[in-house]
Amino acid sequence: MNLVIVLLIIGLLMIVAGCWCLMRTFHLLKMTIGIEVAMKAVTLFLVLAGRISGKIALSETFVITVMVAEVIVAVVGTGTAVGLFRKYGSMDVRNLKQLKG
Amino acid sequence: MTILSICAHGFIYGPILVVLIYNLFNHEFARKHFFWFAGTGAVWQILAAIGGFTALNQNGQTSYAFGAFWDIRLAGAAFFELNATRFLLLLIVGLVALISVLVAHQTVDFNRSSYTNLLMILVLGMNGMLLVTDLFSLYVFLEVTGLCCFIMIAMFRSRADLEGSFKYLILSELSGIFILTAIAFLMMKTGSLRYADLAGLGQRISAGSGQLEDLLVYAALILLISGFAIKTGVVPFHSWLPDAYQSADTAVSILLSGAVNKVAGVYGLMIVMQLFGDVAPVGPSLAAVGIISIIIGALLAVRQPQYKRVVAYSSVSQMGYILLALSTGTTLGLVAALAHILSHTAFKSTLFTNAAALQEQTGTLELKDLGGLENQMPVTAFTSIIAFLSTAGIPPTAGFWSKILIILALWQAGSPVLAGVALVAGILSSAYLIRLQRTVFFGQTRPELAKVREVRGSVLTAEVLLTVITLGLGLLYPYILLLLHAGGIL
Amino acid sequence: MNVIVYLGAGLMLLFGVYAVMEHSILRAAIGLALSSASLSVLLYVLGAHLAALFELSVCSGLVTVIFIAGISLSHSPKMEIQKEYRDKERNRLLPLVLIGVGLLLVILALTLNLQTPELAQLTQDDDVRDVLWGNRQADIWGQIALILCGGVAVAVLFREERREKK
Amino acid sequence: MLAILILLPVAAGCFLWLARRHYVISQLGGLLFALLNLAAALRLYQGGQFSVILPVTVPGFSLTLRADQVAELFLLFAAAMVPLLLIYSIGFVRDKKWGGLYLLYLCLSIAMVNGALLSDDLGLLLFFWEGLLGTLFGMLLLRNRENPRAAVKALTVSGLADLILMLGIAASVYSAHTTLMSGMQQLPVTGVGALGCAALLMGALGKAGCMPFHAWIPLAAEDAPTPFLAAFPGSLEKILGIYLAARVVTELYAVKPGSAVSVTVMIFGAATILLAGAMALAQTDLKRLLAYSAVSQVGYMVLGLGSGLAVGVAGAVFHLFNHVLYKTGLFMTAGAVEAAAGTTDLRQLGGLRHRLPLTTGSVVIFSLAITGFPGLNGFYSKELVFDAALEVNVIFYLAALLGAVITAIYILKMLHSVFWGQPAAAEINADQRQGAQNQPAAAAVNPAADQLPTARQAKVTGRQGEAWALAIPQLLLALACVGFAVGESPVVDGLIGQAFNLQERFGGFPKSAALVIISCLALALAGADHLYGWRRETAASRATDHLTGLPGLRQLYVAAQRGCFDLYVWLTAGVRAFSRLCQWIENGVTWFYDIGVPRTIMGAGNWLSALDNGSLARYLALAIVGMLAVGLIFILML
Repeated sequence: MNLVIVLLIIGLLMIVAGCWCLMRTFHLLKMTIGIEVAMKAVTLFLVLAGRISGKIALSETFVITVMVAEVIVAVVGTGTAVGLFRKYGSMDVRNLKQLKG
Repeated sequence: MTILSICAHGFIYGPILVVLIYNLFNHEFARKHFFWFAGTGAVWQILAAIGGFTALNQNGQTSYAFGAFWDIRLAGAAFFELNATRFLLLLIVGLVALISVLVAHQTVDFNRSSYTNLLMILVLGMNGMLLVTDLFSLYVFLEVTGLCCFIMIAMFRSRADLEGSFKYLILSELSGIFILTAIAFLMMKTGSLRYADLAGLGQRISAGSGQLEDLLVYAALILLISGFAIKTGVVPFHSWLPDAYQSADTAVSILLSGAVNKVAGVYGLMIVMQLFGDVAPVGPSLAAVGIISIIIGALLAVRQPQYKRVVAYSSVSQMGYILLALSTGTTLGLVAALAHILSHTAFKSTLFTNAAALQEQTGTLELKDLGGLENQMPVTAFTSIIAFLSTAGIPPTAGFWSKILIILALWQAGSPVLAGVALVAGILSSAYLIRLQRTVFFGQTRPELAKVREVRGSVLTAEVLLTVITLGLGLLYPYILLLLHAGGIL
Repeated sequence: MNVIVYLGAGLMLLFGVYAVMEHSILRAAIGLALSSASLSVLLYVLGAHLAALFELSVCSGLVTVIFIAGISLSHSPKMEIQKEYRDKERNRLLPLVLIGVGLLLVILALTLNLQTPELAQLTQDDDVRDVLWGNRQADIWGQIALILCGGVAVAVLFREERREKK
Repeated sequence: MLAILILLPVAAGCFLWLARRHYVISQLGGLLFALLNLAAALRLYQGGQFSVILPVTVPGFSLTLRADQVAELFLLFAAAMVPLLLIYSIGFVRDKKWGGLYLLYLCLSIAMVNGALLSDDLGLLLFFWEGLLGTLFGMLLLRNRENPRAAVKALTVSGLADLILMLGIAASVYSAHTTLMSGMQQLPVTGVGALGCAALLMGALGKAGCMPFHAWIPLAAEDAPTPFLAAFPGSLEKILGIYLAARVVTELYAVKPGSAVSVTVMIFGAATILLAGAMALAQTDLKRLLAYSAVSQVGYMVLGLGSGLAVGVAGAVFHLFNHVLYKTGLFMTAGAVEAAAGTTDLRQLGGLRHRLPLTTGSVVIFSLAITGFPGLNGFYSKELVFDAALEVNVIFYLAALLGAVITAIYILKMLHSVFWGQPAAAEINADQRQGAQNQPAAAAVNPAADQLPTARQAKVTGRQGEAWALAIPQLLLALACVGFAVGESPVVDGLIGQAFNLQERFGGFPKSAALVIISCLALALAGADHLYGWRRETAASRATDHLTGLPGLRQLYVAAQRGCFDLYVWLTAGVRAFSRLCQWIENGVTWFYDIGVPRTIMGAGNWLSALDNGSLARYLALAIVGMLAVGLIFILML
């Protein structure tokens, strides 16, 4: 049980929490937040990988790029959620059942 | 500057240049003439793909490495690389973009300038995915591709558009998390994410070594396959796909089915297969996903109430075929997958273009409201039948040859059972397509559709162009088979 | 150093779980920001200084701003309107699940008794900027595309709806 | 040269069709063509054998024409028949609407026969063979477009024979590894070879009209014009069928006397002689009688060929030549009778010897020839066949002998009732009524289209007496009969023996005096029987009634009436049963496709669509389950 394993476990728990958020909450923005939570864990994994393999600078560049992507995802997610709010007057994901087989 | 270098840089600079120039003009002008800008971008992509490939062949090279604005000779510098496979996929991207523009010319109305910008960024994202030589860069461009798609679906802002977009976004981000986690796990073992450094990793790890990193590599492979499978839209990762395809404007649906899920999904799996094909469970998991996808996708397609939804589920089913071909890991399998990607692009784009024509002329795509349009819309009906033949794999068309290749590849790789199932599942594809044809084009013309006329202009052009490609490929494939035979692959 | 790492990781998880469980969307956004801040501390301690700076400014700053903008655009800055979501949410189970999964992972790690890698020594040889501009040019190209994308997204998605399609 | 023999008839056909309105021109042109054709065949016969490959490529076949001695002999004989057939036909179809087309078809048929005789490649042979079937169908259609029962029957029955031939060709090509007949020499009759040999023989003899492929001929005798009967069942088809059968027996396959194939074929031959002869006994129509007689005579050839003996082959081929001469002649006389009297019903005819002296003269010769009266050509060939049959088994000999008796009986009846005696006017009305009852369909359809022109024809020709164009060919044929009788040994040994490379000599008066005496006794028996029947019934046309009323034979006629010996009836019944079976299968398949499969698929689709219920949580769960499943595969395989 060294530091690496502890950090890995904590990261995995964060991802589980993020997925839980995606599946079990009904608020559109909250789902976007869930994505961000999972992304935090991924950022941690990347830096940890850089430390383990001795390429911390490389992993830092990865983290920076991921952050940019993360922000854009947040923007698009929020924008779509707001658009849906304008249509439905609510942010409940259970409204999204118009499209089905 | 050689032709090859111009073409290669064109893939990177072309779309950006179009975006920059396009936004220099005032809004009204840009809105009015979006067709020419986006069309130029798409045509340029096609020309660059063909010209570049020709130049590459003339030089006798198999691949060509280059950097966009940097010198790749510096130690550790990133670089882009072109080879035959990538040229083919780049050509497909260009072709699909062109078809999309042709359709958008009639279907997209109030947000044409956004459409143009996003189309070009999407093309850039896909070009990037195809050109990079590093797994992380692949992820970055994958994210670009995905984000463009979400916005393109959502920008029409009906309830369905936003809903489809949001579902796609959530599932896509899940795949992004999977892929990034996998990247981090891989990096723990190798410290580098270049394809060259990752290749052969399967030989260096073993499940029984007792090392954490080795186990994490296997976990990474699971996550990579799942992540790209979500992007491909194969059962059981497929659920977003019909919703997104159905809700999006048809011009965008064409992009999604024709290029995005092939470049973002199948190409990713292709890379996985290339780098980690020697890890025992990778091929079988792809095959399992593929075969489930073929059958369940077709079964689901049979009962869908809406034209584009049927076609979307058909896409799920066809992606299964491509995965099945990839799962063999042989050269023939790769060729078969590429062939089917090409055929699928042609016939699926035709079906979506027909959807655009129907939507434009009748105003609906619900199957219960359509019927007997054969006489009113002869060209659409005919092209749709050709596409149907190609989907079901019936001889004079492209789909027949690529399906034959897939079955041959499976047979050669020693899985005759899968080959048999793939063959029999073809009947299911005919089932849903016959239903589609019968409901939409044959039978009694509904009185409210009596005044419907054939679509005109660019959509008609797109339909005819795609049908010519489908039939032309059908004639060309035997020649390709001969080449393969001569090359000892078949 | 290890203490700060454990602390930072623990706080990150805690704030993350809080963000997931909190019924108020505003507080959830703030929880996310705090989680992000904890992560930036963690990153700093692990030696990724520039990444830590970005995490603090971009993720805990910009992302929170975006969410708050979204919340205000949906006219629900207060917590009381969340009743409709609260009804069926079973988020109270989450800590239990997490503890279960965590225990499972710990037991797995202990029984497998794997050889785990250690953290490598920090070297000052390669600078982040050198790597970013010298080795990761392709990513920069991707970032340009991402930012363009974001720009279009803001322009398209947050626009007031005057010319609606349907 | 070889191609000329095929192209010339085509050209002639076109010419005759164009010149259909000018009787003299077409008569002269036909004569010219026929003589040219004869000259070409003669030239070919003298020139020895040679072959030519057609400049047409069909994958798998080399289209080769080859003229060897056998082909040349048959070709020459066919070419000798052509002038007679043509002159007679042109004379007969004068002023008929369908005359031009009829002549065109006839010439095309001649081209087909020439082609089939000359082709060395079995594929090419099949082409000409089927072409002949096509022209035959066209000719049968000419007069009865609305009611093409004879045409359809001919097409079905001959088509079946041709299918069997095709099977035989396929099997032969398979076992010989070549499509060329010149490449097949004495193939062994075992395994595939036996199938090939049997099927080839069946097909060839079916073309010649052997039972059970004869069924269309009597029907055609009712519906088709008389020249057609003379040309097709009378001569051309028989030449072709016997040609191929002779080839198969002597060249392609090593058929041993007494082998299974040989005995089977001989049984068919004997059955044909007896059954068709018995059927001929009961006929009251001149043309039908002759048609059955033609079928019956084929039996002798089949018997001879099937024996596989040299004497049998020589007898069969010689009998073929003789048969073609006298049976064509008989059909021509029937045509002349029809033209003169307007009917061919034996019961209405009588005493025509005064009106048609030339015809009567020739018909006497033909009749003597067909009954095998000693000294005429039919006698010699029959004795050869008797020899061969006796050598194999005495039963075959007895069957052939009985056949000869029957032949003599019905020929006597025919001769007596048509040319001697008086027309039985009183019976006409009764019989017509009866006929109308018996064959309502034929009576209902035909009279308007058919009987009026014939009646008019009768008036016209009746005034003129005998038409020269109809009489001359008969006389020539009669002369040929006599000629063949006189020059019997050069024909048998010189022409046939040389063509087939027979070692022994069979010409001259039969060596076995016992057989000759038995044959003469048989003829005498027939004469006695006729006298008995005539006295008993007081009408020549009913002189056979005491025979046809015999127990056993009567049942035979009842069975024949019901179509028990009619391959066409078997076929249609079989087809009907098969179609019913197909209907069942079809219903099952329809159910399977219309209800079974869609229900299964739709059910599965409905059940599966619970997967995609639009709920995002479900989508995510599915994706994560999918990831876990992939993980499971990894865990299982590592």
